[in-house]
Amino acid sequence: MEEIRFHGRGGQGTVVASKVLAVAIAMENKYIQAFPEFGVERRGAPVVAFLRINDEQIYEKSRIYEPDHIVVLDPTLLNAVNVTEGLKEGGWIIVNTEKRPDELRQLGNFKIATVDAYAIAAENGLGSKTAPIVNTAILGSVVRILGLCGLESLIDAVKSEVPSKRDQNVAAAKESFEKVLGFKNGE
Amino acid sequence: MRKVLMGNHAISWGALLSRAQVIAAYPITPQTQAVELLAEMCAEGKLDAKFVKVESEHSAMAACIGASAAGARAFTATSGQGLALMHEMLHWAAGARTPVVLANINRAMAPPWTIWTDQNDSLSQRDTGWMQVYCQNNQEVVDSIIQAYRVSEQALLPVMVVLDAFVLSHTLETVDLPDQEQVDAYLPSFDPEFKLDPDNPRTFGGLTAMDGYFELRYKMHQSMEQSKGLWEETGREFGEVFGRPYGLIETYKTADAELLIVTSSTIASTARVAVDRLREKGRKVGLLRIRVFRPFPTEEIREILSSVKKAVVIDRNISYGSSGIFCQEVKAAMYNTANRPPIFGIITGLGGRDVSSTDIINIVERTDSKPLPDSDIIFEGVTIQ
Amino acid sequence: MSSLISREEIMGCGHVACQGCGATILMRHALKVLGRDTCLTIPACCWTVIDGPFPHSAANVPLFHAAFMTAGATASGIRAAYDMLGREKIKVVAWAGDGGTYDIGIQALSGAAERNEDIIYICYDNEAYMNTGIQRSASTPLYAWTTTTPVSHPKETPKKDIVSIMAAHRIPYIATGTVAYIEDMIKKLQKAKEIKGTRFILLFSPCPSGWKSKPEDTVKLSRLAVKSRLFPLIEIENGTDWRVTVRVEKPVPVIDYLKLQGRFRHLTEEQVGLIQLSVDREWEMLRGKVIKEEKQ
Amino acid sequence: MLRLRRNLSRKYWDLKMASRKTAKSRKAEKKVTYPSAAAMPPMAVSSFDMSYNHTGTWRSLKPKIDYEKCIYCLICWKFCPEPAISLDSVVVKGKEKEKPVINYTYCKGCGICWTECPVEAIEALEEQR
Repeated sequence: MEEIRFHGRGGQGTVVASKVLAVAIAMENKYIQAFPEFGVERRGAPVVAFLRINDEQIYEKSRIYEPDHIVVLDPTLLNAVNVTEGLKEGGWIIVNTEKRPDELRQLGNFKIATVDAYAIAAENGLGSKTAPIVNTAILGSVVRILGLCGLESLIDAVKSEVPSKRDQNVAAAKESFEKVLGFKNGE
Repeated sequence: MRKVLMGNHAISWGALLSRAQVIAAYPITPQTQAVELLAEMCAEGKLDAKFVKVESEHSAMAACIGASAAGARAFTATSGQGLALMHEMLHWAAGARTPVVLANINRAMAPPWTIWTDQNDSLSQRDTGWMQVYCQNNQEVVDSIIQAYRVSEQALLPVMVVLDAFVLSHTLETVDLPDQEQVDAYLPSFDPEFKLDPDNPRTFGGLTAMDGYFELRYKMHQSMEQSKGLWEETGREFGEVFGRPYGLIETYKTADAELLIVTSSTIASTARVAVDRLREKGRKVGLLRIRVFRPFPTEEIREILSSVKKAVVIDRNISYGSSGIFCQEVKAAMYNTANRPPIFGIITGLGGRDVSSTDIINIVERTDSKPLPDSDIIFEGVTIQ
Repeated sequence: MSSLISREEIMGCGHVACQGCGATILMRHALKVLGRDTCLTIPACCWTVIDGPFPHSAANVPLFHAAFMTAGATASGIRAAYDMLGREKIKVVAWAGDGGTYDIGIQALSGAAERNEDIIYICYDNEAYMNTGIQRSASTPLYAWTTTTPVSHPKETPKKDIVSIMAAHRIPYIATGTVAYIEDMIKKLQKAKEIKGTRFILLFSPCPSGWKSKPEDTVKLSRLAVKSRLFPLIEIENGTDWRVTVRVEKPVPVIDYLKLQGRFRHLTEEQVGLIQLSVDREWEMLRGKVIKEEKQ
Repeated sequence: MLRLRRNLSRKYWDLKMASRKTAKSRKAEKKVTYPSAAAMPPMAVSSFDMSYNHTGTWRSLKPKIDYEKCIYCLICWKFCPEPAISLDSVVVKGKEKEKPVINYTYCKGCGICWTECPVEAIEALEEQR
């Protein structure tokens, strides 16, 4: 079983990101469980979403305290919340940022991947300039780094789950898949 | 067909596959996506049903009762305060013997305002004459709604399919959607013997003097008792057709169990993980999940509990001044039996507080040093000092 | 006159209404107009009892006894079922008292009207909770005695204007009717039958037991209510087109109506005067809304 | 699948269909009390009319129509709340008329008929008991 936690801000599509990834993974006949941090989501406020992936049925129904990997949709959250809380040693942190992974060594003994999802989202006209919607623009990276499912499944999931700008979202996911930078701390 | 569905959408799909004909519902968090999808399904013609967008839950149930009495398959969904507002009509639906199916999302009662889960809303409706099924995952939500209509329309008693707020309602899970043709074969269309029909005009629910009321209530109880067999049969045949059998209860590793965890809903799902982890430590622990709470599976519970050394009942609900409600029922079921183990009654997770497998292991291990509970009600996880 | 009235009796004998019950005359004629292809739903009210005990019924049309506050909602559900079952022709009729309409049932009624449910909602208005033993309702008139508005503290507020409330819903048809003018009511129900959507009919229903009047005065009282302009016979289309259907040329003083009823026995001359004033004022307000007055 | 449907329907629903009766509201000589719970329908559903309830016993004054005075206006019939006045057909002065006939089994003696009669053709007599 793999457990992933998503960090984002209300309105960025964090919950949608976890859902699209869940649908993509489920297409490959795995069991998934995806849920938001239960509560009232408010625009701009930090939000969390969770994803469990398993080859068999998932019985644990509690929230995720010790995720295997973390996905951060907004770089400013790195300073605002403790995104690595409970993260298992050796887990991946996949961050939307302009920075290179080695510039984020301070996050700790984790594997770090970065992608400039804002740029990808903006190029593809997703969201507005001030509030780009980065969910698909980070998922390509997540799929590439974590190998949870194939890019084709992700693209199919984007097509079925993202209500508008389908082609642009697919393009963003592909671009993200290509452009992600991976780095293992200490190597 | 495998789909990724949140519990709320599982509700809508359950109603669609059951070919509900009249839906009357009022929105309430955390149920809203269920009615939104149903409204969409009706508007797009995917579901051939009339959606009555009523002005309250009380009216929702009243409309369902009217529709059912007129011979249509009726469905509604609600939660917490909404279910409480329906209370009068829950009695009405059962007393009128209208086989309405209701999905209730367990939401803790206000005040203070809360939207998270516990079971006090549905358990407060225990004595209304509704059958109650507590689901542990979204698959079971879809499957139980279909089974609910089959049992309900034979027993002529309404069914409440219950699921946890957020833990299921807003959680995406992999769900295998039954095939419509197979569902149609499994669940014949609703054709009640007595209905509001100008060709055979009858009055329903007229004033009943002391000569009849008692007998009618006796018959309600009798139907409730008989429905145990219906649930077993319906669940077994569901397994034959769809590959997922169901029963009144579900057991896990109980054959050699010395200690038994008894619980319901999603805590039961998580408890399965706890059982596995405790077994890894060499503990002989088993799990009994109470799926159908009304009718209460007394015989089944007796059979399993009488062979264990200790039982721990975990309740996500409370009867103030008494104890957990499942615990009361389990104790009552065991009282007139010779071999009854000590029963520890645990209250936890009220207002949606998270319950993990680690929490359940802690609960079990805390009973280790005790042959008998210190108290009839043990709070787990509440910050007292 | 009598050619308007169907000779077929649907409502059966042996029902348990009080002697001289206005609501029973109204039901008898309503069913004659509505016909056998009708389904009734009745919330808690006198008719809950009048119809008779299980397993008997005087209705002779399908009847669903509903919870007090649910007439509008129950009717909506029955309507939805019939529409789904291809039985659109069956008329769904909610038959409720004033308590179930003005008070506890107003939410469900308002909801049904706002959705413009294809139902006929008939309120037989006897101006108090008669079935429970004459407690005041929102329909109880100014200064009337009831068991909860004793003569030392008679009702201090006027009767709720339910017709205007319903008109504000802009439903296709609203009408008032009463026993003494059965032909007027029949015509209105015939008209209502042909209209789709929510139709609201308010029937003024003298109650000898609750009004402390003589059973034989039931028709007379309903006639005086109209002739004094206390209960005008009107119809409203789409909530906006108001019409008076029975024109009252020279109104009788309201005291003629009041003095036949024990519930007004305690009135002072001043109170009678104030009632007369309120009747006159309401009539003027109605005239402002009316587009046409018709002679009967 | 069709076979399964048939099997299931036989198992669960045929029994119910077999017990289905086409009984409409039947006349009842007296108040019906079911002998046992088993004999009762599952819910309080009516199967009988109210004809057993002879409300004529409620009466203390008995209306009597004087057909000499009667103008066959049918006002008494129109306003009867029971309805305890039925219409018979008669020929009066060569014209076919509908004649109101009081059914004393159900007349509660409310007095509306004698109050509303425009020609005072209905008399209220003391009930003899």
